[in-house]
Amino acid sequence: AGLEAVFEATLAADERVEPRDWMPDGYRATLIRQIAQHAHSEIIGMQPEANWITRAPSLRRKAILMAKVQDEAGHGLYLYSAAETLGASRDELLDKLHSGRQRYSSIFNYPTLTWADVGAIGWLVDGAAIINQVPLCRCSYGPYARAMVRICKEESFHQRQGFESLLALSQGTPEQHAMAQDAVDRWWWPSLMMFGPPDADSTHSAQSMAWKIKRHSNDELRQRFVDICVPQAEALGLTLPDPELRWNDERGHYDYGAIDWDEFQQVLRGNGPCNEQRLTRRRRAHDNGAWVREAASAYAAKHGPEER
Amino acid sequence: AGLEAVFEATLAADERVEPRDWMPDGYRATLIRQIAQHAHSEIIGMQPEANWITRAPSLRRKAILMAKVQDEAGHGLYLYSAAETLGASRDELLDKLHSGRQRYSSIFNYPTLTWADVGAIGWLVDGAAIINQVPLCRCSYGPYARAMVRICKEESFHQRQGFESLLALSQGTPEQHAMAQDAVDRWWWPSLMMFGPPDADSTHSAQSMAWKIKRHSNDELRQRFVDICVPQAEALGLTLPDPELRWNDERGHYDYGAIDWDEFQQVLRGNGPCNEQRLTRRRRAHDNGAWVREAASAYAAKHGPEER
Amino acid sequence: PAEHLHAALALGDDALVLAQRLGEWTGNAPTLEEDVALTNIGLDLLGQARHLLGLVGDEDELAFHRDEREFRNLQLVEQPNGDFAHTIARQLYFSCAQSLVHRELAASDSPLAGLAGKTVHEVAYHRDHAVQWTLRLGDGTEESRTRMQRALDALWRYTGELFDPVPGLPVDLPALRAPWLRDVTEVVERATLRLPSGPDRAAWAAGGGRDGVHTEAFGRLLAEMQHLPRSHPGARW
Amino acid sequence: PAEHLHAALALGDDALVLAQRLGEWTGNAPTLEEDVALTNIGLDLLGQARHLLGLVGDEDELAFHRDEREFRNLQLVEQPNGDFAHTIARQLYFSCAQSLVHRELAASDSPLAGLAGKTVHEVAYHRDHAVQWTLRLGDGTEESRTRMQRALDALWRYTGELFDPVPGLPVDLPALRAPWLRDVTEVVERATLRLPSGPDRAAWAAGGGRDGVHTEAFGRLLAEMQHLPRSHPGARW
Repeated sequence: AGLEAVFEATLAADERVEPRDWMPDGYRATLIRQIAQHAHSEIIGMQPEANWITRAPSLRRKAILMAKVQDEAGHGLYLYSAAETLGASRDELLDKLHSGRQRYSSIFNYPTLTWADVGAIGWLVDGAAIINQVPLCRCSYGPYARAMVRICKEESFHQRQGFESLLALSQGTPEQHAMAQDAVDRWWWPSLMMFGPPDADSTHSAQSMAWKIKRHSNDELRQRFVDICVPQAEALGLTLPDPELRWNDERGHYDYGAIDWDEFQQVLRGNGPCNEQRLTRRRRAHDNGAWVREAASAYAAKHGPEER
Repeated sequence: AGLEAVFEATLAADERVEPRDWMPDGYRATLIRQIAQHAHSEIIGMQPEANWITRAPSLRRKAILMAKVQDEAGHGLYLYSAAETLGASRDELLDKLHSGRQRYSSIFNYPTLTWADVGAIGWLVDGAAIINQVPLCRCSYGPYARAMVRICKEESFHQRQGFESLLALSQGTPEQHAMAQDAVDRWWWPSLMMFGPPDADSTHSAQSMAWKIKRHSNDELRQRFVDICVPQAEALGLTLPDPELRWNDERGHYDYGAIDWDEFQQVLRGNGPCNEQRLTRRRRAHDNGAWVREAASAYAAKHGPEER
Repeated sequence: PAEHLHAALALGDDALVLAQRLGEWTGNAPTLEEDVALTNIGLDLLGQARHLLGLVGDEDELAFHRDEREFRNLQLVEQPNGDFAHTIARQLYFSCAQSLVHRELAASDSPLAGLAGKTVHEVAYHRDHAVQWTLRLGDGTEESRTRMQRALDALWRYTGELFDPVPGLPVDLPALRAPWLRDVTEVVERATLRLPSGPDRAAWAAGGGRDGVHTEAFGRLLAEMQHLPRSHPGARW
Repeated sequence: PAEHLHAALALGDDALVLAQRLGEWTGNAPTLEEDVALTNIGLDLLGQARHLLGLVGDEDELAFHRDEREFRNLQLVEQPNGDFAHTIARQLYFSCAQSLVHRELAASDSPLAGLAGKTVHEVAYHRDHAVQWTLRLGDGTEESRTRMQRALDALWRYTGELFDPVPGLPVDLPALRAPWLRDVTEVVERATLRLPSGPDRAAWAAGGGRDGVHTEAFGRLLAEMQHLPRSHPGARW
């Protein structure tokens, strides 16, 4: 009871819970699940963009894209480390990903069909991720909060690069403009779904709020995202594919149309355009690398800790 | 002795030896080796051209190329069948190819680097093959001679298509013309080597001539090839990469420069640009197909002979 | 009046893209006989594509100078070859459908009826080839059975689109789903396999291929196919 | 006077093509750490390529609008990634040579000396990365040992070209072969492997890459790399 009181006091004072502190089992489990899902999203999220590394249309864009995807691998590393401070192991978490027992963000189950999709992901998907993640920089669990500070900084850099890349297309040839518009048309609704189900249907929210893991409701964050994107789309010279999108003076927010939650559920259930492809490729990379990891372990066992 | 006399009489009368006829062991072994090498050349020879099927620059050319490579597979089938009439099995011959105990024509150890190489192969490589093979239509062994009649007919069709394809390039844009010239520059000398070492160094020739398997010497055939190609190159508007190439009124033939037999020996010994690649790919196709062949056998064992 | 051209483009793109995939097999097949057979089927399809695209415009302009989102082919035909079982499953699903479509099309008054009439036999051969191999692989060895089942499962999600209506095609495609299902089921069961029961289309962009929405593998297919003519604008080959 | 541009093109193409190959690994590496490391090496090389090609002309024009025969890179760098051991063997052979070349170039009065001076550290890191993995794979498990040896053998034939003179490069390349051999031999033996002894170049077109003669895999690499800019002539990205 004394331990629990300390924990509650830490939360109440908006201070950080650290790895060695006592914490409730549910708090620990929720965090592991959330951080793992977040880490998995980073590494699965490498795929749709890496799909264009070999085909980037200029060397500058190729360099930007490679650096970005590399950052995502780095984010995966920070996040698995944060999860490890809670007693989970990376191998165990990867195993859960590969066997489908843990999820990653559904947004990565959509395909990147043209080069403009890379820009649209940067602008919309990273944009949505930032809005989801900025509040996590104040998450009650220290290692997660600190990882998020670093991640958010990089993500907002990626988001600006995505915007800039889309702008170049929008202001380019008619074909490029059409490519940009098409990408935005395809990524807009899936991006809105990134904030999760409507508050009314959200299962974990109340407890996560109490634990200060979560700070805002899904719908609040989604509204913030819409409000930010509308003027940015105008600046891009692109339209958002929602005829019901309009400013509501009363609410002081943009109204937007109904989201197709059936699609969301389908993708969540594994029937999105790329669910199978993403997991298969991830498993294949992991399986193909097994002999390499084994060799590294065998070498380390013979020669002691890594020389580097 | 009576059998041998019949065999000799058959040869003397320029009649055909048939599978059930008695024949000397050496004759049989020489034929199996030669037919197998020829069959192997057809199937390895699919690779350099198949390399361009997915990248052919017009649908008409793609169709022509697919049909040509398909014909080569067909030639492989006729030839393995001809070898089987001598008591060899296709599996055994393929095994010898895959393990490097039997050869294929060294010409296929050169790479196809541009689309023009497909035309150059048709013109030069198929052209040289025809000159080598037309006399084989009169080979003393019936099944081989008959296979060659059919093969030569198709090869000369391919040769004309190759010429026509090169002509289109030669008469096309400056870039296309340069591409055609470059391909001819790279394929000319290897094509001359297709007739084998100079007569002075040719080991199997005398016996093969006596058995009427071979009808002309390597150098005779090579000269015939040069004499045919020079005016064709002029018609193409392309040059042959040999400064010593000129008409010799006295001989009634074109003189040509010295061939780099070191290169020939190197490629023969396995050090050509593509030896390893060709054999590796062949083995891989064969190994990847093992489970399919096993399934077909298992099915046939359960259900009797093929239903089709 | 020229609405049949929309259909010609859709069917022509199906044939072109599947021919391209089959062309990747040439020289890599499990037996020489299959090198011949797969290339032959590819050639038939390429012939169909040239005829159909030729009705719409310049066949090469259409094949080599359109971008990914302008192609109208089914997502099924662009799926990578995978192992031989995946190729056979793709052929089975596609050629069983194509048989039904071409038969109805041949009997229609569409300007495409003539082509369909001419291809009925070749399409029947393609179907037969796929059926025979489905039987051999399904009822062959333990390994082939596993692979064939996995292939049927993996490609199932691309079959729903086969029966989405195509404007300009005087064939009641949705009505063909039932006979197709009967046909495929009969073959699959004879092969001692089971037909998948999951959803037969991706949640997103249902009927996507016909609307120019493809899968990630398609962009690479086009890059390889188009690179040379794109690199020499205006050249003739 | 501008002869160093010939060298810049050769070295720039090496860096560009190897960066392109390493970019294929991103997301497919054996560990997340290697995703980071291989992409990082690729990025360094891409940086070198942009600097060097930028001296010669417009970097994108050079990268995306030249045909296969105009590229001056070594055949070594265009070899397909193969398994991880092949990639490491390629990195070992190349980065050991590049270390020596950049060190001499940095000390020269070439206009390329500045770049070489700046890249000495990154190239040393690339070499170290390859060395560490050669040791781990060679002296790891039975399987990794076999794979690493096979990779060293398979790529050996492309190493002779590393030391063919490059006009405009004030480095005595043939003289670097001996120190390179010492360096590589030491690593390979420490890894309990043996250095191949066969010919170190293909019989045909020796030194081919520098003369624009490449291997069949290179055409496909270019098709993928160039397709998009070739499809939109004049567009800016």
